[in-house]
Amino acid sequence: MSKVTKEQVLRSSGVNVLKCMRCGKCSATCPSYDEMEYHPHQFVYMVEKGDLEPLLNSDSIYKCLSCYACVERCPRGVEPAKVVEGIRNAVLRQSGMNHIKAENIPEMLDEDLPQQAIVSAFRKYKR
Amino acid sequence: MQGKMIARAKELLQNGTVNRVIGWKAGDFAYDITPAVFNSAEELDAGFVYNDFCGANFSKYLVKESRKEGKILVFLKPCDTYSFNQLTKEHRIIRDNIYVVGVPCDGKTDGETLKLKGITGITGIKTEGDSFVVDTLYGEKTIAKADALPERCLSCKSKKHVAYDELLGEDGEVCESNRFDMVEKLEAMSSEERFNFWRGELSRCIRCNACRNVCPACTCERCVFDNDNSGIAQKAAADSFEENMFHIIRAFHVAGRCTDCGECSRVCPQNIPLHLLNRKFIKDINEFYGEFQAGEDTETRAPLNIFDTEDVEPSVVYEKGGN
Amino acid sequence: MQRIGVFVCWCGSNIAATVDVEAVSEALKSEPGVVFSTNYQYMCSEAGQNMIKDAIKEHNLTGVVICSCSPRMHEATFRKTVQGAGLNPYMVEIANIREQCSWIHKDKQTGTEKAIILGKAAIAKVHLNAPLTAGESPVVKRALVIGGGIAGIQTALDIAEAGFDVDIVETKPTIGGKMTQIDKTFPTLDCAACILTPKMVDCAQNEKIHIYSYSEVTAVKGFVGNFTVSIKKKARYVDTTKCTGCGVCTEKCPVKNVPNEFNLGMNNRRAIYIPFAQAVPKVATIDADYCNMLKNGKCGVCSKVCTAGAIDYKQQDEIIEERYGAIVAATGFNPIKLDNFDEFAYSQSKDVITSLEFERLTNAAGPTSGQLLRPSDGKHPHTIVFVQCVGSRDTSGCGKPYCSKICCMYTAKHAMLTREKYPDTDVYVFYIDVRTPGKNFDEFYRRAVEDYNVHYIKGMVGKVAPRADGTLDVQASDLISNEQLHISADLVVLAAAIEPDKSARPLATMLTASMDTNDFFTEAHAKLRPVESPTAGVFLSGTCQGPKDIPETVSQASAAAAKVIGLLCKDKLTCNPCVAHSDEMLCNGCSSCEKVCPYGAITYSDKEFRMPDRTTAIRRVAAVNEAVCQGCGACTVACPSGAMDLKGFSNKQIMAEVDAICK
Amino acid sequence: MQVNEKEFKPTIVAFCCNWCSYAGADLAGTNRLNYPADVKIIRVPCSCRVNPMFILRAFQRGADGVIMCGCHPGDCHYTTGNYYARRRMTLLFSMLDYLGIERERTRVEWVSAAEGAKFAATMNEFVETVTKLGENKRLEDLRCKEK
Repeated sequence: MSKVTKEQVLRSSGVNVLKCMRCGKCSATCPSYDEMEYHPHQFVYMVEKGDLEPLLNSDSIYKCLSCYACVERCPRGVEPAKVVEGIRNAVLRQSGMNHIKAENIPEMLDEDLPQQAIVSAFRKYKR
Repeated sequence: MQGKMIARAKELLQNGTVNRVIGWKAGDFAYDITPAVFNSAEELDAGFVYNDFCGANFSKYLVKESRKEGKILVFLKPCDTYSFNQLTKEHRIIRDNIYVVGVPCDGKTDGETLKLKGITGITGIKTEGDSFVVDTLYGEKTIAKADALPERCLSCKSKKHVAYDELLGEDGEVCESNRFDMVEKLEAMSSEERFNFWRGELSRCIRCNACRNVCPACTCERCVFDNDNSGIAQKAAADSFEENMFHIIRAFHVAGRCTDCGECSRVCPQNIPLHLLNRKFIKDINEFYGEFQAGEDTETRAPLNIFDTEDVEPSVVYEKGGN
Repeated sequence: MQRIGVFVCWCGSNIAATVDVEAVSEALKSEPGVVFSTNYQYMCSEAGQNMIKDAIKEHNLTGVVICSCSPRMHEATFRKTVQGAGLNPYMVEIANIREQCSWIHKDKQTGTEKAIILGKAAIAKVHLNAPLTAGESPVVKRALVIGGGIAGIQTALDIAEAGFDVDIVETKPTIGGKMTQIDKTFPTLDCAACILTPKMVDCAQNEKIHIYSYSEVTAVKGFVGNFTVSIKKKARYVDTTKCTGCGVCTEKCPVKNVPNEFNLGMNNRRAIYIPFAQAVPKVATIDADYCNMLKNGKCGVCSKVCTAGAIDYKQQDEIIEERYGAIVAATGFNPIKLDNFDEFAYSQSKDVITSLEFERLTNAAGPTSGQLLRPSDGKHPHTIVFVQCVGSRDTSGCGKPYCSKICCMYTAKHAMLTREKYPDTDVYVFYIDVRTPGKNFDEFYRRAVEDYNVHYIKGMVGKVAPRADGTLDVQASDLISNEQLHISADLVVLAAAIEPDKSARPLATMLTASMDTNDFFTEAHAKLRPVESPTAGVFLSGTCQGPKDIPETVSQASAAAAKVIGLLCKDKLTCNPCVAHSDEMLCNGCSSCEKVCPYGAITYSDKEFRMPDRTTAIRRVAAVNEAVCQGCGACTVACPSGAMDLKGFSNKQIMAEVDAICK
Repeated sequence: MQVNEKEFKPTIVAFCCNWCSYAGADLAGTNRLNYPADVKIIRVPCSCRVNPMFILRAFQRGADGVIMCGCHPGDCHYTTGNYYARRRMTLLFSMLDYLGIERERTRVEWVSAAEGAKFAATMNEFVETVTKLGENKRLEDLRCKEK
């Protein structure tokens, strides 16, 4: 497995972690806080430090609901959820094949299912 | 109408309201009608005419005339009254020294246009419905007004008099005009095409100054182009650039003041559509700062002498698309 | 033909490092009219200035070009220099070869070439310079202070102390401002009213001070030393000369449900009211939005009970005009609206309040007579959560990007006072940073923690949710212990960011004073001229310039007063001689210039002229009042005939510069 | 990269109002922010002093681009000057565009005394734009020269 770099995460997430003023409102607002080993503010801070290994190996990346409450409430516009997403993407890209296949999609489509969910499913339900 | 006008002029001279009359006088040919001042009933009888050749706008003459002794009678067509108001607003004419009689107008043609349409030997003209009936040495010729009127009359902006002391005949209404069609067409062109269009037009300019001299908005005591101290004086253009500068500066100087009377294009011996420059400013002003018609009244501030804090930024020019 | 001397400055190595100064002075030597050209290490030094003076005398110079730093830096210096040598000070032109050349170009050849062109442009301009004489304008010995809070009060008192008349314009019915609503002041815990109200009384009693309460500035004309200000005295329907402030009317008025703005709507007042007991002036005001008599002509109780006969239902707004030499802006601040912060449930629960509301709840003159009670049920709160930085330091667009500066300290004060008065209360303060720079400030904050046991928690509150049992669930992060907390609170106090008063923006436009993006007034210099606006004659006092606490506000208010006094002490101000003037022979009399002049400096009159053909003619021509004209040049472009020109920046001068640059 | 021997260097005239933009240009200098030497600044008291004649004159004498900088609307030292300037320049630029002159050769930018960085960035960008357009010929060639 090649090493995931901080730059990679910053680029894919589009977040400037230096904007963070360490108020912790992201973690204060997070509904999955108790589920997570590392919390939104820690994602931001650890990515800033380049301390990625613990995050990459933590289940926390799948505990994030992507509810974007932290993005909504952050007073500095840091967008912590996107950092979590960035780490998650880095892991998923390295882990290769997806559990669901593109050709199976048409039969999965149904009116009540948002297409967005299928797209996320590609990321989450890996083999 | 001519008869009515002479009769009314005589009355006003007679009762002392005015001491002279500015009107149109027949020239050597039926169609070369010139502005003239008439001092007596006899002079009126001898030379005063009013017909479909009487296109000249008298407003500008009043800058000098209204400063003379006594009151002068002037006959103004609807579009002339806009220039008249504009000059009143700018204190260029002394309103108290003028008696305005508004006369109706259904569009004025000129000898040159008729000749181009093959009508020569002109001895007289009259209107019949939508046509001119022209008396010629070769008999009566009829031509549709649509074919004989200059652009400014075809796209007439108003048949309503906005300033007068009395009216002869019925007053008209402000017209739905298509006068910006050509400007729009030009705007829709590419930069290159516009450049070529104007290059073709402006290249014909001989700098005779007729446009400036006839323009009722160009009444400066001394024109900047004639003033050695202005830094841009040019008696004879030293290079082609100066010609361009002349037309741009002239259009800019009358921006927000030009009533779109069309005299500049009427008198241009090279037939340059100079009104298209003025109309561009008028159209921009209407679009950027709200509808404005110079000369509509004597109070409203000129668009360049007022502002709104929410005005469009100059970058609107780049953002409008096209190239 | 002018005899021009060129002086190229090295500015040590600032210019000389990237501009070949020798080459520049050599190249400019051959320009027409240049009879002397040299370069020197520091032209602004005494030796440099003497060099210029000597050259003027020796070479009989009529014009001087100095290639040096920005004219904004040393134009005045060099004008004085040439004046010392007998030359008119306006015969100097500066070519800016430092800020706009040597400092921005790295390549010496490029820098040198550009410096030469800039020098040529200055030479071309100086050829057309004419000697100018500055006029003088008198100073009106009266100052206007806009805003009657502690800043305006202090400024007015200090100006009056120096012997000058000063007027205060205050939009509210009383002076005093925000400080009247505050209970105690940090870090000494003096009672705010005890230290403020004597000053309010001083204002009222000082014969040099005139208070226009319930009034606002509607127009400002003129310029430094000579402003004309229109003040609208809003109708209060009470004759202030007759009203004794007895307050009977405010007790008898039948309209009892008017939200009391002094207590931030936490209780009600009558339609006729005196904001609070110590109001200055202590006169009643009728709220036209609620008064039955004014709304439908049915009532008149106040008029019947007023023994002084002060009620006047027919009173109208009145506009008065007054002249001033100086104007001080002291428009103050307001807490921001919390509409963008719904996560704190401010709009959902009465028990989520702002810090200013908290002040009223603890103030003896407040809605609870100083008892700290929950607004919802009037019970004592046992757990109170203070949230810092609500809307401050917020770049997300919901709040303000700056630090509001006062919240850390007042929250420490609130926490401490609560714990002192109600020791059974648990007090939590959620902070991002605690900022306590100031005399005795950090000690104060530490006392709250160490002596009063206030729980300071590093972290932010993410959500406040009202529960069915009437408590508030405060969900917050504790960053130090890295956990998410849930606190069941009885009261939540939000330290809302402060913002400049909304009246400041239109006022700045009237005063032509500049503002920053947050609508705080800009100083003339952030460090060296902090109480002056860049607009001459306009000064800044208090929070309209930036967030400040009371001690800072008062010191800045006094500083502004000192600046005003310095101006009013002068009998005359020297005018700018670079003003517009009209060539009467060219003037059309069209009034275009008059319409665009922001100062009303242009007037028209009919004048008799000898015409070239020996007749006389009466023409309407423009004339410029040189004492009023500020030299913007708007008229010069509005003028179609070119009759209007600007001294020092004439059409020909600017075109000569254009020509020199484009050659 | 091959260096073009006859690299085109445009002539750019920048009219700057004394109170905001000229001070902004000074600040760019104080902060050592680079912008091309092709830009030469003319100081005017206010953007409303800029006569369309000056801009045409600059083009006449060989300028390839003209930019006018003033205080931000609302911040004019003289209260209203830049509002008039804004109208004048909008109309003038629109006219030049209408005549087929490249609209990118003219520009108005509001630069405050605090915006040294904006001044430098604006100039860099403007010079780049004008350099791409090349020499200003159209305004001069609007009339065919007699052969």
